[in-house]
Amino acid sequence: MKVETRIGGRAGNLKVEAASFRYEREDGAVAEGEFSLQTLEPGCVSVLIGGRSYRVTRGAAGEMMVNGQPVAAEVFDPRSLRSRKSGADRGGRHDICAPMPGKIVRVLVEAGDAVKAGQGLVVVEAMKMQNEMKSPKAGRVVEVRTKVDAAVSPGEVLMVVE
Amino acid sequence: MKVETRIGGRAGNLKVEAASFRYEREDGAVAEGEFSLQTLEPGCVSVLIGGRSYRVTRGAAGEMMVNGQPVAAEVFDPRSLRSRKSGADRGGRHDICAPMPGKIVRVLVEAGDAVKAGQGLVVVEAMKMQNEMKSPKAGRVVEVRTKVDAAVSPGEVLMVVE
Amino acid sequence: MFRTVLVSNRGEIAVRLIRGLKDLGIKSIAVYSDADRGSLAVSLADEAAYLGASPSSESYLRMDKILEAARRHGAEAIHPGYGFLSENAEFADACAAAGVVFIGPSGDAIRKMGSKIAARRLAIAAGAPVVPGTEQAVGDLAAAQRVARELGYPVLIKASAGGGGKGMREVAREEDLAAALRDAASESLRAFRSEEVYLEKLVVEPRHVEIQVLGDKFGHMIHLGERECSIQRRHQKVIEECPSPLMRQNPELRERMGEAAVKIAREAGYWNAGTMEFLVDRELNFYFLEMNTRLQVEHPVTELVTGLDLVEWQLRIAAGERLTIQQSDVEWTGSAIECRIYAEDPANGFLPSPGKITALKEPSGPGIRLDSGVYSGWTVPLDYDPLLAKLVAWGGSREMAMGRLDRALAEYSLAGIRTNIGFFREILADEEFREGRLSTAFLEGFFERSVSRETLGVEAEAAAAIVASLGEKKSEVADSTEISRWLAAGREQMLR
Amino acid sequence: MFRTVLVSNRGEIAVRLIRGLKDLGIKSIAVYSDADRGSLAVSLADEAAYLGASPSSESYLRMDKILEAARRHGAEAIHPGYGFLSENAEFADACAAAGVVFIGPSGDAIRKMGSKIAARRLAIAAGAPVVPGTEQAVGDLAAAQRVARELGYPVLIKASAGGGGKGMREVAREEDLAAALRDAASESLRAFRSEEVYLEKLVVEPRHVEIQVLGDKFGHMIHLGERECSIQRRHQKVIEECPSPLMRQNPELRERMGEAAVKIAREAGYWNAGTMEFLVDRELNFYFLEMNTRLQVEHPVTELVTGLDLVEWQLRIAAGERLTIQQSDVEWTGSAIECRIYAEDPANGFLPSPGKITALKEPSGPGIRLDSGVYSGWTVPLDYDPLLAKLVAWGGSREMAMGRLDRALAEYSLAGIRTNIGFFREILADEEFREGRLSTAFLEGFFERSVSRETLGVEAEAAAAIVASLGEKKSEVADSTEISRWLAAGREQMLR
Repeated sequence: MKVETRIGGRAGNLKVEAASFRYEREDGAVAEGEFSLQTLEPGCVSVLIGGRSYRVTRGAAGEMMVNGQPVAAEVFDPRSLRSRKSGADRGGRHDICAPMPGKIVRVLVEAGDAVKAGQGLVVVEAMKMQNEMKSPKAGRVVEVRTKVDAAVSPGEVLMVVE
Repeated sequence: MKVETRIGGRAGNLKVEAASFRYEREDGAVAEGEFSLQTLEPGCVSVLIGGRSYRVTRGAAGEMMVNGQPVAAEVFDPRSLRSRKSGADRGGRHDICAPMPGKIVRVLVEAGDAVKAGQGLVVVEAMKMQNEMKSPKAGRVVEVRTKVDAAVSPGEVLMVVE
Repeated sequence: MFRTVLVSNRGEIAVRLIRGLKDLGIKSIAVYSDADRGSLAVSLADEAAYLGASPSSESYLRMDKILEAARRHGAEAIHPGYGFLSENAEFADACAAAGVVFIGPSGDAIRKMGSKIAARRLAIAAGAPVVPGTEQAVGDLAAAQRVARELGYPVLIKASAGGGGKGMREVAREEDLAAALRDAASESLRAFRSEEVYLEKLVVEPRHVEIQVLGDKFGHMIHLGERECSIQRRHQKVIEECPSPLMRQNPELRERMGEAAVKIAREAGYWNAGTMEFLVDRELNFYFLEMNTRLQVEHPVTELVTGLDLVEWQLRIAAGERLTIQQSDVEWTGSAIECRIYAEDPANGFLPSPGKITALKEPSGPGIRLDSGVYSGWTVPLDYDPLLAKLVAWGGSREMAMGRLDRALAEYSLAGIRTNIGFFREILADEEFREGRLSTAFLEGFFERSVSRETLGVEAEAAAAIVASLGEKKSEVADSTEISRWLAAGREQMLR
Repeated sequence: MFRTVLVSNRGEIAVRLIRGLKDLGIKSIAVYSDADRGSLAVSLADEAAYLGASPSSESYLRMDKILEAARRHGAEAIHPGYGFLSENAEFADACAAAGVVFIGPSGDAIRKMGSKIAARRLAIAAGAPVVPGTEQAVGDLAAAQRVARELGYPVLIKASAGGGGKGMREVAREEDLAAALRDAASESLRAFRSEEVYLEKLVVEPRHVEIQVLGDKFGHMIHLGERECSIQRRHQKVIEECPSPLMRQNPELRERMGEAAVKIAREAGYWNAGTMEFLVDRELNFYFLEMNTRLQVEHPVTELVTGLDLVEWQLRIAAGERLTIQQSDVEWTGSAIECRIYAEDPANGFLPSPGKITALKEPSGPGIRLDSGVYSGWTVPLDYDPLLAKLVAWGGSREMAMGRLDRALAEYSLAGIRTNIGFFREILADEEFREGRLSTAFLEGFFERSVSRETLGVEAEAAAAIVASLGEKKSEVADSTEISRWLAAGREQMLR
């Protein structure tokens, strides 16, 4: 089995055959050898490599914890290599996305308003923390897709600035 | 829904309709009212009855823990009421059963031996604890179904004394 | 002593209070909103009363419903915890009117000390030094601009009724004042139901050191020493410890600050547990900042070092018992450090991360105390504070406390949502932290120092990759089956 | 100090030792058998070495494999924990020969104190009182019968190399002697690889009180006070506490017993941690019983009350550091009580109950220390001791320690196998226990007193019945679906 990897923000690849593996990172660093796996609880696996012990827990989506240290970890089949989404910037249009699950507590602009770079656009609140989304550039609000008291999910587009 | 119950060794019955229940024990004690259920972890449920809080965990087979207190709890459909096994005593034949998962460390008698009541027959060990199974009566060993070093499960018949 | 006490709070502090009641054989009544029916507090309490919908304005801030629940369940007293109604004088009065004991100071004392502006005046009357600032709530923007110019920038906006960094904003330049005022007032309104804010001179890079006081209704008042709470992010405490590393070189400072704190509390006719917050500058001048007229989040560090149970004493004092401890009885042994485990994402600006906890293994063992409000399977609601748990380590020395804390953090696995658990391990590895060179600016410096943070080793990355390759997003069943298959294949060839 | 240490043990003590190593920044090496590949100890250690098949004779008792693992992983020292090779002089010698430090006393001291018979002689030489009995291993049955008649029944058979109740039998009548000797010798052979047993007069209803000693390699030796371990079942300790309730009325007894213990240890040229076990009769006479030349299972109660970390001191002393604590520095604060959580079935003669733990929520919070070796999903092997975890509560008073312990036990949910968790709550409710009237006969009396044990209330039974009716033996998925359906049905009608 061979997969492309992206661990802690760096690309690499992993080959696994029976109880042997070879992991190579884009900077040339390599780890290889025999390994032993043991599921502890669901989502928590003990990995032994050369007698060294790693407790790997699946954290939030796309994240692992290794001995308590979180690390972004993704693998993909090389034949169906996913491209990273970059919806935030498409030909001068900027999507303003909800950064976290929460509720809209204030909408500070209307469609058609001219805005300066860094100007506040909308305030999202979750867990008693208010987060003001700011305009990434000077321009104009072309669309407002949310309203006060709306519940939002992370990544949801709230407005578009052009 | 109506089921027969056996809780803490006493028979009773339970009727449930939507969020109401009525539980009556063989000694006439009754609890009834509204209840609210909430699964916490798999196997662990919070039950509120009249504002009182019960944390119920499924323990070992046939056992519940209520607020940390273990209690034997079984329910059965009244139409298919199970009869309790009493395989230990069948017309003078006594099955000598393994009381726990373990290993046979000594077999002290052979088929055909005459035994006294209380005489040691076989020694089972688990978790460093040896348990000598004794004859329930004076009689004769008619069958030995195990041998030294055998792994045994709880309830497994090791010998028969007649 | 009381036989039945209602806890009008939620989360980890409700659990801590319910445990404290059980320890004394007192019946505990939890309250809950829709979001909290499945909370740990409800399942641990003897009884539980439903309050209302999830927003706190419909539940944990509803005095009428809480008092009705207390009546219905026969509670003789109410412990308000921290936040919510804990520093609300009106609630303390309403309890008294309903014949239920409010476990805390009198409504009068809350009024005197609960407003930061009133507390300042009182501290000045008691002879304690204070930070320069307004004595009254600022009115409009123009008035605020005038005051800020007088004090000189940087200034700090604070909510009069506030605490825990809510409704607080640092302002370095006049052009930022308007937005900061608006945000602070709005946050304050939501959190404390009061828009009142005031201005203060910002003391640069101070330490935040607070003193725990404890007094009975007969005028006996002592202090239980300090907690250093300098490590804050956006004025929200993150790590607290006792003793303050400052006190090692300056043992007389604890005595001086303790005396000042006791004087202020006496001046206010205060009883029960309370905390005086001070800023300490580099020359070891200390300034009274405000009083928290309730139990603090970080009270466990004081409990571990003094061996006293603050909740037990709160209950005894509220029940009219005498505080039988004299100042000279109080001893501070070893060192305790607390980490506030938040549902937040350090890799993404520490944004809140509510959601379902899918797996959890909590740390334990020598020197570890965990006050947690969560369990595996619990959905952390987005309606409340992101505090999941407090992890506290005690050791005979600060070094041992740090060692144990780091070990416990490494053991702490929590999946499904993001937390700051890993972030604490980075702080514990920081030289400035280890040396005890702390200030409220600590984290800014830390973020700069740690730009090139050490990543995992290549072999640990490989371990993560191997587990990730077992099937990201697959169900647990598929996961463990696949592992079994691999294991079976690998077992014979395995080098041992 | 060492940089790398191997822990040649398993279960909760391996976890406790690995934690202790991590606390000091020392690299920890676990060892494991087939049954323990998935153990908590292996997953928490920095490194792990495979020993062999599950039976301890193939793994945890294999000196050769353990020393080879130490060599391969660069361990400078080995901590043996308790049980297994911890009191094996040959192993201590083999470590020394291999250039690895054995964390414990010298092989010579183990020889002197490890054999109960040799230790008796040494105690007599040191002027300490001992229980009447044989000075040598009994030979055949005839010899044993002769000795037993001389001492007068009841007598006690004990394994010379033993501890923890293994290879021990009480004999009340001569006709039971043969069977008891056979069982004791066989159990001793399996547990300690020695068939040697001896006889002692049985002191009736004594208290079992032991003294912790600690000494360095430079001749400095102190004691850390007592642990009362009277509550035993089949000579296996079940509950331990410090201070002994005896010491409250007799504070000078601790000093006298402590002095005797230190004298015996000095006589043996002992260093590192060790424990002198004594019987105390009703007239407060104490008799030296035996020495355990290793860390005790119940060491946490001493740690909680003295604030000292015994494992840290074991490591420091083994590394050649001086013990810097003087006898007068040692203080005993508050009260600590430990429950040994066993995989056993109290409702079925306390038979072992190995198997898979399907759900686990461990207690935590103020005053609670849990040293656990298990997790949800772990299969408790049948090859080893049934000890799952040690739950220890500390409180400012014995009453508070009991309150916290009871609360923690009530929070402890463990499903899949049977344990004695509920049994401890019954003991905590017992008047004799609460009053501190303890003896090694405590449990016999307790079982008689509690014949008509209080059952759950009828409403709690109803709660159990409701949950049971959701589908006994059904999969968890079916279970929670069914609950959801009920919830949906019930929600509208619910009285709130």
